[in-house]
Amino acid sequence: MKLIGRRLIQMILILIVASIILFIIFDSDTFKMRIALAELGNFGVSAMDPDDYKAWLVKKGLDIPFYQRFALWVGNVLQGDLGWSFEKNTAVGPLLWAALKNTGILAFWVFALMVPLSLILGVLAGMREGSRLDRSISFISVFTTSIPEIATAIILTVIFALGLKWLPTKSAMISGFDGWQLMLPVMTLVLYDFGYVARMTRASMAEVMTSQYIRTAVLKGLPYRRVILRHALRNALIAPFTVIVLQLNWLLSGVVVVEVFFEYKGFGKLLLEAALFGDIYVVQACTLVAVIVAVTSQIISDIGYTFLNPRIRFA
Amino acid sequence: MNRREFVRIAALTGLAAGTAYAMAGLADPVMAAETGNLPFPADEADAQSGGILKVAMQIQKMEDPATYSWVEMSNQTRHLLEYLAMTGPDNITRPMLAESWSASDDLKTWTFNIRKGVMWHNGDELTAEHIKWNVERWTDPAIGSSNVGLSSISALVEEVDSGEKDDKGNAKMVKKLRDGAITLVDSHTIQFNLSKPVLSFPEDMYNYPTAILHPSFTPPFSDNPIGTGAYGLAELAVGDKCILKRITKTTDGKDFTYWGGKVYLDEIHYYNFDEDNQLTAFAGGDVDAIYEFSIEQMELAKAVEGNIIAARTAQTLCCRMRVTEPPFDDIRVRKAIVMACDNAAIKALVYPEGGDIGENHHVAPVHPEYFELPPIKRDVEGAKALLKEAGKENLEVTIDVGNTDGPWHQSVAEAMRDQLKDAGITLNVNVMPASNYWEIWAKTGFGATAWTHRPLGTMVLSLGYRTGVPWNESAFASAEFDAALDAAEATLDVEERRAKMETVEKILQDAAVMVQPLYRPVYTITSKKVHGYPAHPTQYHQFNKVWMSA
Amino acid sequence: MADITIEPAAPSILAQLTRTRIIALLMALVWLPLSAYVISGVTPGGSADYMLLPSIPAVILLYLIAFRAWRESWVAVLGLSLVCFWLLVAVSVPFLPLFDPNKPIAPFQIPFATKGENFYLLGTDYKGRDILSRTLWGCQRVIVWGVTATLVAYMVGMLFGLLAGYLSGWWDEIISFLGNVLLSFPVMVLFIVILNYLGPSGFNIIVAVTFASAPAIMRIVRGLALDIKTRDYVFAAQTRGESPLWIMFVELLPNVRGPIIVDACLRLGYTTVAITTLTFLGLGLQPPDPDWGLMIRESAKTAMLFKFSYMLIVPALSVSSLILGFNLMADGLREMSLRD
Amino acid sequence: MTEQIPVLECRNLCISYFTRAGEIPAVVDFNMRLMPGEAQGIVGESGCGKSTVALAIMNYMGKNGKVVSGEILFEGRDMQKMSEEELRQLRGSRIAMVYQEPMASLNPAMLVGDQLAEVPIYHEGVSKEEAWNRARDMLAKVKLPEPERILNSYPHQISGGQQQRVVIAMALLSGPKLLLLDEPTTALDVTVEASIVDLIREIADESGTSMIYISHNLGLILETCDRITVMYSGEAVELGDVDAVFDMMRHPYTRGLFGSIPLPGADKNARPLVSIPGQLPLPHERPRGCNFGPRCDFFKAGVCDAAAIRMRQVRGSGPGHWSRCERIDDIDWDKPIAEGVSREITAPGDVVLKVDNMTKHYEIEESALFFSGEKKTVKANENIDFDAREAETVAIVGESGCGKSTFAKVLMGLETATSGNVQLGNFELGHLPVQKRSADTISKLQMVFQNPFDTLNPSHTVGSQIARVIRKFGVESDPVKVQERVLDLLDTVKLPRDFAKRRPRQLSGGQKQRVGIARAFAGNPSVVIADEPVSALDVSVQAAVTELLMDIQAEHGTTMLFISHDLSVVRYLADRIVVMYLGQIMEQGTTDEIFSPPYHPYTEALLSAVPIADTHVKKRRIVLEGELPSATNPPEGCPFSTRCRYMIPGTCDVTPPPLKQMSAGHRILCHLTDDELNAMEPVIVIEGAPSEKKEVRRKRKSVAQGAGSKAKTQPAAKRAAKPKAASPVKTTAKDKPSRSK
Repeated sequence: MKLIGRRLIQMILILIVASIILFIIFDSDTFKMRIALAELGNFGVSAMDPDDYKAWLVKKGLDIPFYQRFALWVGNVLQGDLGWSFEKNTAVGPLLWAALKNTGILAFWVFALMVPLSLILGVLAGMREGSRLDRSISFISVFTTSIPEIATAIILTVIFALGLKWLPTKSAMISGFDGWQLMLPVMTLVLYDFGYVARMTRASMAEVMTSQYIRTAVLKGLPYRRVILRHALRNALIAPFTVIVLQLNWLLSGVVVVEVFFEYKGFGKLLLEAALFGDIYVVQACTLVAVIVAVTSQIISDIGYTFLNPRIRFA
Repeated sequence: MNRREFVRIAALTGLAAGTAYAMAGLADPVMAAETGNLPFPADEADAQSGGILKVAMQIQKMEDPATYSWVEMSNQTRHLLEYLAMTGPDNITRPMLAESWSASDDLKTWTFNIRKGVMWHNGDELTAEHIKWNVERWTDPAIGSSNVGLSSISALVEEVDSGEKDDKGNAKMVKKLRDGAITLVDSHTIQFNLSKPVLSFPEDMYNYPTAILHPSFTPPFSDNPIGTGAYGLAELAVGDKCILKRITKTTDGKDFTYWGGKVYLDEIHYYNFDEDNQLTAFAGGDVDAIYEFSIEQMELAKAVEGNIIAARTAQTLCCRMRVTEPPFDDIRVRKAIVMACDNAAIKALVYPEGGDIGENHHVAPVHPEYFELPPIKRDVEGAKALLKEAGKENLEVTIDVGNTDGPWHQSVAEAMRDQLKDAGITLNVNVMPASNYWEIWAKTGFGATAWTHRPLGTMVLSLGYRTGVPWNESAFASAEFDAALDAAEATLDVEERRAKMETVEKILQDAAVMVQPLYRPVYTITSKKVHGYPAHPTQYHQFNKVWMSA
Repeated sequence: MADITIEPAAPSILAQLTRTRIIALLMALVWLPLSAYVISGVTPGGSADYMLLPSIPAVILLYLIAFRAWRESWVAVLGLSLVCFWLLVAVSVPFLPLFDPNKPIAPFQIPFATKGENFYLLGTDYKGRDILSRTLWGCQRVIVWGVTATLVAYMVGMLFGLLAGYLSGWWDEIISFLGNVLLSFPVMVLFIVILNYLGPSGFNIIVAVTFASAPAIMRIVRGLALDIKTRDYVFAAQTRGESPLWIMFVELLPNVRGPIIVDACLRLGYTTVAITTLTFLGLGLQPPDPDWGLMIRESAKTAMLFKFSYMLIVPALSVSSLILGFNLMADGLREMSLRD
Repeated sequence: MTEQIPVLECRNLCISYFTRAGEIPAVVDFNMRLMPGEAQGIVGESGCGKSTVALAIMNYMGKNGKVVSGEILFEGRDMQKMSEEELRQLRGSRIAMVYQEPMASLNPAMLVGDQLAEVPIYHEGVSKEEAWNRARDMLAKVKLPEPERILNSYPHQISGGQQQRVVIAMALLSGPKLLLLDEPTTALDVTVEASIVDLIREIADESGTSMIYISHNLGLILETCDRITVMYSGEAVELGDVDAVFDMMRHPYTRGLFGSIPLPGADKNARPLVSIPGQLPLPHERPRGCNFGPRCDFFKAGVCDAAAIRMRQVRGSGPGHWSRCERIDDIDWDKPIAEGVSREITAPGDVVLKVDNMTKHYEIEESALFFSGEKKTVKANENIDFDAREAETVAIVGESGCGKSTFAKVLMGLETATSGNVQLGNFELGHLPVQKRSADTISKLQMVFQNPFDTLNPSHTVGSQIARVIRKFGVESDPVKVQERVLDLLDTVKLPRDFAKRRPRQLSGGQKQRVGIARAFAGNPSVVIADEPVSALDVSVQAAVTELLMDIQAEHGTTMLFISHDLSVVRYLADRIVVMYLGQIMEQGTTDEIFSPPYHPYTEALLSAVPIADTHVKKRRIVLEGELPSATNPPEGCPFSTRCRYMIPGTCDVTPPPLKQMSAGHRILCHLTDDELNAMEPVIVIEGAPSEKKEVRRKRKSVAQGAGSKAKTQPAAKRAAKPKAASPVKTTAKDKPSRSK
């Protein structure tokens, strides 16, 4: 539990450092100008004289030095107020929750498909290292992992949406939730990610299968099923478990390109748009979420690792 | 004077459009005459009521219509808030909330007759008082409306000492409405007394931030949207969607009747899509129409089932040279650059579909007072000779490009680079982010600046080329030009004005201030179900007569 | 991606290979002209093209050498072949009979189309630029920026990894904490924030990749350094009174190299993905010079149609094959190192 | 006896591994008959195929190992012909195995109880409860304290010794007919090893289970087995009754092996060890004919390399004594092995190194950026007090965790002493970290490291590593002279000069150790610390390296601190011995003083624990109880009090013991009175007649005490990977056989 405490304190430190850096970055004139441009239009900005611009900054609250804004922001966040989006002209909170909800749906399906698929394939491959099945599975997983998400997205879109016309091209879901529109993004992410987890599972399983305690179990005269299910799996799944949990963190990166490509209104799209706009409070909130997810997944993976691994649990 | 011009003048002088068309002997298939002085197209015989029009556009916020900065914003409220005048897809401005208008001979007094029986969404009737309230509001320094910059409104204000001092201790001046600038003649007649002649008063009244608000308005508009249009705001989520629905009841419970005749659509839905993605959203069947697609997407658009609509505009790119910066202070250098460029070739390369060739004087063929000068010819040898004369052989210059209106700016600059090479001129294309470009646009020696569409050519020239005006990015200064432009602007009659424009255009063209290769078209696409979709040069959405077939 | 665990044992095949000075020389012969060529942004067609000429035999020689060393692992050989193919393309593309990659000729020509006397093997894009030419030229930018960024990330990551691992104590605490801060950001968030701040360009991609990759590299190197520093030869060096710098760079660094090579192959793949993705998102390399991510970006808004999907598929497959090459190489090398 | 069916019989067994490089024969023509109740030892160096035999018996060869010909009969049935299911039923029930690494052999994620209970559940179908009960009983039988607690523990929660007992219990649970023990004690500390060996012997006596005991340690085989098979390079070279083989070796390799281990009679100056020249051939590079031929003194071309050599019965010995020597009848076996060249005794000179009350404490805390955990003090060294004279060899002996390495670090300046002094000559360096020492001081104190695989940087050539030392210490700076000196040093350590250009990877373990020695002596040191320099090497190589080290020492008159856990080696080469336990010196004195009474109780136990491969040696059996305490939490009073059989409650566990001066240099740290100490009997007695041995063994057994002793961690010496003959070597080294192809 001390570990968790450490992690939490580390997380808070990271959050503070990260958000100060973000405030400094977004304090730059370029970003303020970018907000002005988006808000007032090209000619609007060019028509402004420095005084007008200053007045505009005052109106937007952007004239305040970043450290004061940071302090204010921290205060507000602690009270549950994530700030105001310049771009979307709304409170950041609901905006973020809506995006997170969408990404959550996406992530749920990705995990629901990817975890069983990669674990089963990984275990099958690792069980008999070097067999034809193993080599096929390994090659397939290297192959799919090698195709970047953007390419997977393109290939799937070309095949299923443009070619066969089975699935919609985009996933903007403008008329409410639509399962069909979810399929391409989910497929893309699963296809890209499962290979990685399957390979980790395979490596872990293969390592366990060559371990001496498996030899002990076999030479104890246990049936093969028992050796695999009771002795090998438990140990072989420790590493994949942590990898899977850490995929949560990866997913936050991975969804950006998929969401942008498919126009899916999730966390990644929100983040990219906000960053390009210079929408500091949205970027801050997204970073907050990202870091919390990252650290939480690390904590979960630590706890899970400890829980699954008696060597650490009872150290 | 051709017939089209006549209609325009008629409108300018306050004649009802229908009448004007009739006088010009036009069949008037587009404009309604019989429905009595309405600015909208005629009702189509087979038009069907009902349906939802889904449009892909960037969804902006709806704060204060007087300070709108994006066309998209105004489109979101265009069917709620209406204007005194309305410029149609044909670039002709007709009375809208005004029934008619008239100007004095010196163009210093404009009288507007406000349409009777126009009902606000809260049940009130529109009066001249409301118009006065709006105009006063535009001129209120506290509001900060860009309308003050319109030549019409600026002629209503004066600069006064605000009583405050700026940093340097100079008196801080603010613009305030002049006393007596607005006179209410009666409940439905309003008169504007200008300090200088203004030709474009009606056109200004359809500038997108000049929407007429109810005096009860407090920003943001989306919180209490009261307008005179046929639609009301049902839902707004910035960056997501904007849903408009037909108004049937006023806020005080009465039946709402719309002054503008029949409208067909039940609802108008705007969905947020980036410009790049609007066409793919359309192709995917998510929406029925889009705000705009770029020339790069033309082939994709052609492959999608739908009606492609190309609007002719005065939107352009001025690759202007600042005449005070070396080497452009030498007119031979500027001339050589202009001569070495082939505008027609650039246009054909960059905008093969639609659009007009630019003639380096910033008056577009769509402008009513456009005077057709002899076509300009590329003259590489002449350019070389000029450079030799100026001692600037192997000239190397850099053009700043911000792609503020899309990547085609860069394509233009690159095409110029290739052409200038023939004349021995090295052109470096310095691409920078749009926001950076707007910081230097008025200062750089050689820059590619996008100019938007304005209904009259004189409007643009006044803004950008008069001596010392703020937007004079080229630092062009010519008393001769200013005088010629004054003369043109004081002429209400288009034919006469056109004649005067010859001098104006010629002076500017000969000064070789800019390479202006083209006027770009604006493309949009609608599904086959959509009928009567307007091809407006400034992408103003006028959906009153749009209908959907089942 | 999360870290990949690397077997700490130095694979002898790798060690044997990297030892050869010739290989280092050949690599330099390929790398220096190519990166100079791309980074300086010289206009193709000039005399600068000729500086790539010696790189062509160097690539072929490298391929043959590596092929001989790795021939027992078909996985590694396949990966090597893919990577060397693109490398060969990168150095020889100025000499190939291709259209100017930036010159609009005839838009929307589908593959195998013939228009006038021009034949378009892979068709043309929306501006009428030859896709084959753009794809082949594009690999130059992807490879050069990808590898350079990875190299810089490695230099930084290894330096800090050695400092943290060897010096331990406060050095380790501080470096590891900073590493954790950076690692806590999802990679894409980090990329977006950095590139958004610095502005999109190749050099800034190097900075962003360094920020994103160096912490992970640092961790690996730190782990290796922690392991290696318990070895007796380090102990011997310490008892000989060698300075920490000498120990880090002479005793530790060469031995970190082995496991790092496998990781480097994987990371080259990640960096390539990152560059392509960032360019697709508009944060990476800038138009008009060809680049795979850019080709995807441009085509995704202009050619989302089955009949024009070649514009998307060609760069997508190109980038995938390069990454596949890197990954297969890593896989093969790891397999070989485990076998020995 | 003749009517009995052997429990296991291997007939002409050939086993090969199939790799990409082709077929690699691992075991060739192996024969063995194991009768019920018999204990068979298989001994040999690494790579000789002994473990392959064990795994072949279990029919667990991995995917590329295969029995090529011959058969393995278990109770008369050919195991090759059994189905998977039949095999499964045999494994763990009729045949059981105990492995080298107990920790790795137990599933880390399962309770010990579950792992034990599986055996009866799956072989006898008993209920889970019944299975647990049996497991509990069995744990008690292998003398584990608190069986209930252990059943409910995970493997990592119990000590290495206990783990091995659990593995043994698991093997015994279903009363196997055959027990395979594959180096069961190699990973354990000496005193723990002794107790496990004791247990194994007891089980064998009680249950009548047949055993195959695989080990590289001849002494262990002697202590546990009835019969022995000596293997070399995939072949059994000699087999027979233990006594017969030990007393009447009839194969040159067996003789060589015995010649290279320091037995109590050996003396470093008068009768140095004789190493076997050359090294083990790689499996795919075996010579024609006799595998040992190239290394054999009796090699005769045309005879030994003509054809594969058969096993021959040894005449004049017991019926089961066979040897694979073509010239068995030509060799005069009674003639002693060629003696090593004796050295002149160099008399110890002045005190070179003086350690005065040196104490080293570590503070460990849970390091974190923001949390400071509790600080714990580890007393790594406590009042170390001894000196070493010029040309003298001082051995520091102790088990893992005794503080040997910390002591070395302080000497070398990687740590500074907490208190006390270390003086090199007149120069105080206990508080001087290495960075602050002058090159001269540093060069005077050099070290030879334990692990040959770690001692050289794999990235640099041998020559450059030696040259660096020469330059660093300012011996030479001119490149040509440096190079000369490097070559000289290579000559000194008897390595070919062209080794200078090689990389460590191309060297065998013994060669690397030689380079390590060359490097240590490059700066003309006055003191060399040798930290278990040979423990990771194969027996036959050990002798050569040890001899080399001592030759150079004698030549240079260098003082040597020899750190070791192996008392036999220490006895052979040390002038004086320092025995350490938990950071403190328990006893120090000359070699003779240490090896004869009075003893410190710990020394006594340590002496008894060392297996000696000599039938003439009689040992008193003392088995230590309890576990090695943790250095972070040492017992109050005497550190050894928790395990001492002389422990005086109320004194030893409370008061730190006094230092007793037994004679001039002989000091013992103990509460026992001088009388009590003097009354101790010698642990090791060398006897004349080999025939008494059997009785000796019986007697020993009755003395044997089982106890749950614990090794905290495995000894450092064993951590190192065993030298692999498989490293790609292309050498023309002296200790490499010149092969006829």
